[in-house]
Amino acid sequence: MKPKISPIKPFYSEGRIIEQKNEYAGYLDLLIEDKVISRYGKPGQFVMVKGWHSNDPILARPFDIVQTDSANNLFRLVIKITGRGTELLNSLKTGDMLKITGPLGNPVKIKVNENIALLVRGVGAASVVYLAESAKKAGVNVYTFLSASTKSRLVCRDYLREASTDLNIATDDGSEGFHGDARDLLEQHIKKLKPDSKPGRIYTCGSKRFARFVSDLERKGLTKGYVFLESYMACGIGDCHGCAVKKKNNTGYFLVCKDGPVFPVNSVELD
Amino acid sequence: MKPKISPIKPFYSEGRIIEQKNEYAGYLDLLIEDKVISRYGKPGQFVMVKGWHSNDPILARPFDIVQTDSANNLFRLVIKITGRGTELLNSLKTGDMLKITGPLGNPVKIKVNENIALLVRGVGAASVVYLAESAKKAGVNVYTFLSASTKSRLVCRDYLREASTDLNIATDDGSEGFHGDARDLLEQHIKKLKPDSKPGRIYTCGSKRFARFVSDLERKGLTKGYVFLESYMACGIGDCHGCAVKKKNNTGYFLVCKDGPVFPVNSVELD
Amino acid sequence: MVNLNVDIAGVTLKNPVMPASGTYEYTGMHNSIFPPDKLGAVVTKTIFIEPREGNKPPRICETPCGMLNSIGIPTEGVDSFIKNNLPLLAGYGVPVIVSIAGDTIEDFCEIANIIEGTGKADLLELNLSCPNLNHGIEWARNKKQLYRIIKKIKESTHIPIIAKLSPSVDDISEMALIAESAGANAVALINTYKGMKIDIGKRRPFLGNTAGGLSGPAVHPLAVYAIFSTFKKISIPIVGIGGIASWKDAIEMILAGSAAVGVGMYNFVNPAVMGEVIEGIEHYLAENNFDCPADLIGLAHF
Amino acid sequence: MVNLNVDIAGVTLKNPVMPASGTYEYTGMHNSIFPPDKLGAVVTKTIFIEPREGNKPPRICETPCGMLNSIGIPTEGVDSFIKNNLPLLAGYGVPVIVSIAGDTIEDFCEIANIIEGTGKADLLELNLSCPNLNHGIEWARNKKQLYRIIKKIKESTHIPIIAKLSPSVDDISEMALIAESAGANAVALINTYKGMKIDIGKRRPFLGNTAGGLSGPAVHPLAVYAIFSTFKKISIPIVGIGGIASWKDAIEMILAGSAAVGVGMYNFVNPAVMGEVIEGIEHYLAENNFDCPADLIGLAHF
Ligand SMILES: Cc1cc2nc3c(=O)[nH]c(=O)nc-3n(C[C@H](O)[C@H](O)[C@H](O)COP(=O)(O)OP(=O)(O)OC[C@H]3O[C@@H](n4cnc5c(N)ncnc54)[C@H](O)[C@@H]3O)c2cc1C
Ligand SMILES: Cc1cc2nc3c(=O)[nH]c(=O)nc-3n(C[C@H](O)[C@H](O)[C@H](O)COP(=O)(O)OP(=O)(O)OC[C@H]3O[C@@H](n4cnc5c(N)ncnc54)[C@H](O)[C@@H]3O)c2cc1C
Ligand SMILES: Cc1cc2nc3c(=O)[nH]c(=O)nc-3n(C[C@H](O)[C@H](O)[C@H](O)COP(=O)(O)O)c2cc1C
Ligand SMILES: Cc1cc2nc3c(=O)[nH]c(=O)nc-3n(C[C@H](O)[C@H](O)[C@H](O)COP(=O)(O)O)c2cc1C
Ligand code: FES
Ligand code: FES
Repeated sequence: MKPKISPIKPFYSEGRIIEQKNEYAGYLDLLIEDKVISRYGKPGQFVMVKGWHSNDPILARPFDIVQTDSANNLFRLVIKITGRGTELLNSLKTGDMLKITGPLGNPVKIKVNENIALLVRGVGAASVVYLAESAKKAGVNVYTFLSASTKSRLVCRDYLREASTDLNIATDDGSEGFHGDARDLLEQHIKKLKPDSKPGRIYTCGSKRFARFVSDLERKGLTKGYVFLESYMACGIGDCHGCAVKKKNNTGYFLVCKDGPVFPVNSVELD
Repeated sequence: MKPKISPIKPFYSEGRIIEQKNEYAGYLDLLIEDKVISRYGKPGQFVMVKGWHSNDPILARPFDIVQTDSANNLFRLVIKITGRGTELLNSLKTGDMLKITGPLGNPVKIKVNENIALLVRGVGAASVVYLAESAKKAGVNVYTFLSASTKSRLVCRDYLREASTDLNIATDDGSEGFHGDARDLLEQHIKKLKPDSKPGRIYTCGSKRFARFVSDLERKGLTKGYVFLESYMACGIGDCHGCAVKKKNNTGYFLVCKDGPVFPVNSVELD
Repeated sequence: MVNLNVDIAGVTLKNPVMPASGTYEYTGMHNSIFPPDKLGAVVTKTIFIEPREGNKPPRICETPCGMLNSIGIPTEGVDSFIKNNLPLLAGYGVPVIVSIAGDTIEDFCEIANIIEGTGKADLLELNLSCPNLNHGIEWARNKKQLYRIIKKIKESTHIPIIAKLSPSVDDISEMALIAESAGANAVALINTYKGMKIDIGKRRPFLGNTAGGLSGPAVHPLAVYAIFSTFKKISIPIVGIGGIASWKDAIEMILAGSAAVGVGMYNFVNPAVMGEVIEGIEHYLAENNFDCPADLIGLAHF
Repeated sequence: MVNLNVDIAGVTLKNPVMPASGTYEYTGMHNSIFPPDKLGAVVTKTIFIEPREGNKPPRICETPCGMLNSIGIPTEGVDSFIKNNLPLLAGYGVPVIVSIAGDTIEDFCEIANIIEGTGKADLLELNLSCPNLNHGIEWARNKKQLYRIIKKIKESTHIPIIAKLSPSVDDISEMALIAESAGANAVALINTYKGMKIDIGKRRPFLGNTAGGLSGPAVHPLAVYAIFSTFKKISIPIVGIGGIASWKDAIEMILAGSAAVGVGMYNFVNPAVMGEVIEGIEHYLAENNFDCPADLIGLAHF
């Protein structure tokens, strides 16, 4: 496991909305100005965000850090509109302020000399953009497999194209890229790679099927697998013990916010 | 007393914000498009307004109808920003929707051939604009006495100038109009009037001192006095029995929303 | 086709939605916004034998996702009620539930008798749990008293009764069991929770009557639990009340074990809410292939 | 100059603000946002003798102006706590309140003894009221049990104790009186209210453990009343807990009768809230010409 405590202690501060986009229907792309996340946020980390004064809804919402730009004090979130909190965020205007706690969770460590693959679906794509970018910058090959039911749900496609060495797309209805399952696409691609350029680790997010697939790959000894987990969160900082997920073989619980959010795929129960 | 039930039964419907002004610091002037209040709202009546989806704060807020324009489906509210609800209303944008219950309370009946005086202070001015306008239209003289601590708080001054036969202003600091107490100003003016043009009724709102003054005038047999009362309200329609005010001599309670909001000044306790 | 009928103590309601006592005035302004004849039942504000003025103001106060009230049950008294209002209510063509209270067991029995005499009430709801009366809540707190009062009232009236219980007890499910064993035909859970607000400017209680009863969405999770924990213990129906603000809240109540639901303070916030709840329940049943509300009752247990 | 010191059972706190048990991890990430050495006291999450894993997820759920939790008190166990965490907590230079619980009276006494042996705890808080333990709440519900357990623990330790009581009782003020008569040096009011949410999609309880405890602003008016109604009955100090989200809520608690206050779930919403509460209390005292928090205690009664 990674260290239990994020190397950079979180702050509780304010951020200002600089730009909002609804490029993909049902998704919100927020560019935020702040001095903390833009500077200290690392791949794999997330933030807790509240953009309303009311206590109904009361809790902040967790989102992954998609991009940071410390030179301009900017960072990006990509948010799927699913309920009241994300709807409220979607109704904010440029210039509105957000309360932000972060950066939270343990950064993903990038190993130089070890290529990685990313297998993501839906808004799970948001989790890995920053990781892809950093890994590529570190000189690592990043093979990304982005999947969605249909073209218009290929969230973060452009960010991932930019950030990956190689972006491969699969849609269930064939409206873009490979017509079918991204797992097949990934297997086909990896087979074609020379042994020394094969990915040493695969990260997955956004689909239980993908997680089980990655778990199998690891069990077969093909790669190490990692999964981005989600859980209901109240605090995001390890105070409430609310975000528990089962350890493998029911040997207790991890806290997603403190022990994760990225876990070795075979350390947790993927029920 | 006036009839217990508003002659027009209230509706629960939506209105759209057409224009917001913050002409006076700390006050919000809202022009709203709707099909109910603009058409059926009468002088003396009010509406319950909620302009947010959250249940924190949960209750709608009561405000007097300041103007109506049935031809254009418009009506106006003038709101003093005092707490969370009014702050939320102040943060709305043009085009935003409000939930509105109304028109509520009993309309003030205007008697042709009976001049009226209005003695108001602060945002109490909002209560009588519509009354002044209607009375003047009905051919009645409307002597209005508008008071505030200082010039910048003379809310609704322009509306009242337009709506009254004669607008007299008093400020505590002399920054506009008469330097001193509006009660003195009123007494001076009324003395000068010929007997047959003296006001038969005085309406007051926004100050307990004014209410007691009007009560004294009535007791002296000079005019009939009426007071616009406020009370904490949950429903505005007579359901909750929350908005009780004491009847004179503690003989029970009136409900402001159902029995008022305008009361003969000597029918209630002015504690 | 969904059939919304439900049965409470032998009385058929055309849908499971009614106002909670004291939150809807039939003869007032509300009925132009939401007409009483659409309700599953009409439920009156609690009636006493003698007229009462209610408590001194302020009587209400907003709280986070709820409100406190210390109304104190102003009432015209049973005679005026029977003469001026009951006939009107009976004219809506839906079952009439009259909520009654008194200071003594004898009062309760007397008013029950008087109401029965009119032949116009289908059910009596005993308000044994008003936190704004001097000893209002005590009926629902003391096991012996609760048993005795229900037993006595059952002996003196033939109208089926609903015992409205207080949540401010060790375990409401035990009180419901006692109500059942004393002969209650149904229970209504819950009345308001005793609460208060202090004006930090004046350093005095905000409400004229010091404390009041808390209700609204804030208490919904507590009400759901009260119903859930009671459902398996009793076999009479539960009218689920507390914090309903939408059809989803009502469905939760039914899944927890309610046969019907009462909407309280949210009528003040959204006077059209009961219509939305009725429609929402109908859609939910249809979408999930249930025939009637009874098929949902207590499903969360299984 | 305002002096924020308060006295709880002979222990001086430099201000009246502390976290409610289970809502602030001293050795975690929170202390970079709000450092524990600014607190009136540090209060630990409840400790058991043996390690515990806690309940199965989902463990939390948002509700209107509040949240339900069914965490179930995961704990490292007292040995690890004493070795790895207590020394750290004691190092902050503020009084240490260790919250303890057990399955039996003997467990409580044993853990009290073990903690006392370290010489590092200033106060013990007895969690007699956790709704997420099998019989957690029963201690605070049964008068005889409550008396017995406090009496026994008092006999086996010299550390002053705070009895943390449950609001899910007939009358919490009576339970507080019993706690006092059994020797408690202070009471903490309140723990969470038993509540639940049902997932209407799955038609199952939302929480993994079926029901949980409700806390947050939603319950603040209930907590204020609990304190107000208890204040005049007892002479030991009250630690007021429940729904504090701002300094104003804390002032209400003190005016109702609390000597100190505990901030719970709002730490999750605003991790800087305890600092804001301390500052707000200081300003309020200064503006209203009070010398110290003790001058405010229970003022709403007079
Ligand atoms: C570490 C982490 C990172 C995440 N990153 C992203 C991201 O980058 N982009 C994105 O769109 N979503 C992300 N999510 C999911 C996102 O937090 C939820 O979609 C969001 O909280 C829903 O809020 P709501 O108010 O719209 O929904 P509601 O359903 O109204 O929320 C009700 C409650 O449930 C919680 N909740 C609902 N869905 C989820 C969920 N899937 N996971 C955790 N809690 C949930 C909410 O936080 C809230 O407390 C992430 C979740 C976690 C735990
Ligand atoms: C019949 C009637 C007509 C009114 N007309 C106007 C008007 O035209 N313009 C205007 O600016 N104000 C008017 N008021 C007062 C206005 O309703 C309050 O200022 C407003 O409700 C404050 O809301 P808030 O959320 O900003 O304040 P908060 O103090 O946060 O409100 C908390 C609670 O107290 C209630 N409340 C607070 N102040 C008052 C008050 N003075 N009267 C009644 N309830 C109050 C709120 O409605 C809310 O329920 C009227 C009040 C009544 C009863
Ligand atoms: C203003 C008000 C008046 C009430 N009056 C009565 C009453 O007369 N009799 C009664 O049994 N309950 C009365 N109640 C309690 C409600 O019927 C209901 O039990 C409670 O409010 C919980 O429901 P809610 O959360 O939906 O409001 C009253 C509640 C409110 C808010
Ligand atoms: C996530 C969570 C965990 C808690 N754990 C404990 C605990 O271990 N021991 C305890 O006595 N109380 C515990 N409580 C109860 C709080 O200490 C407090 O009494 C309650 O939450 C009410 O305060 P609040 O409304 O400010 O949250 C917990 C509450 C929450 C929300
Ligand atoms: S969200 Fe609170 S411990 Fe993880
Ligand atoms: S506000 Fe409800 S009766 Fe007047």
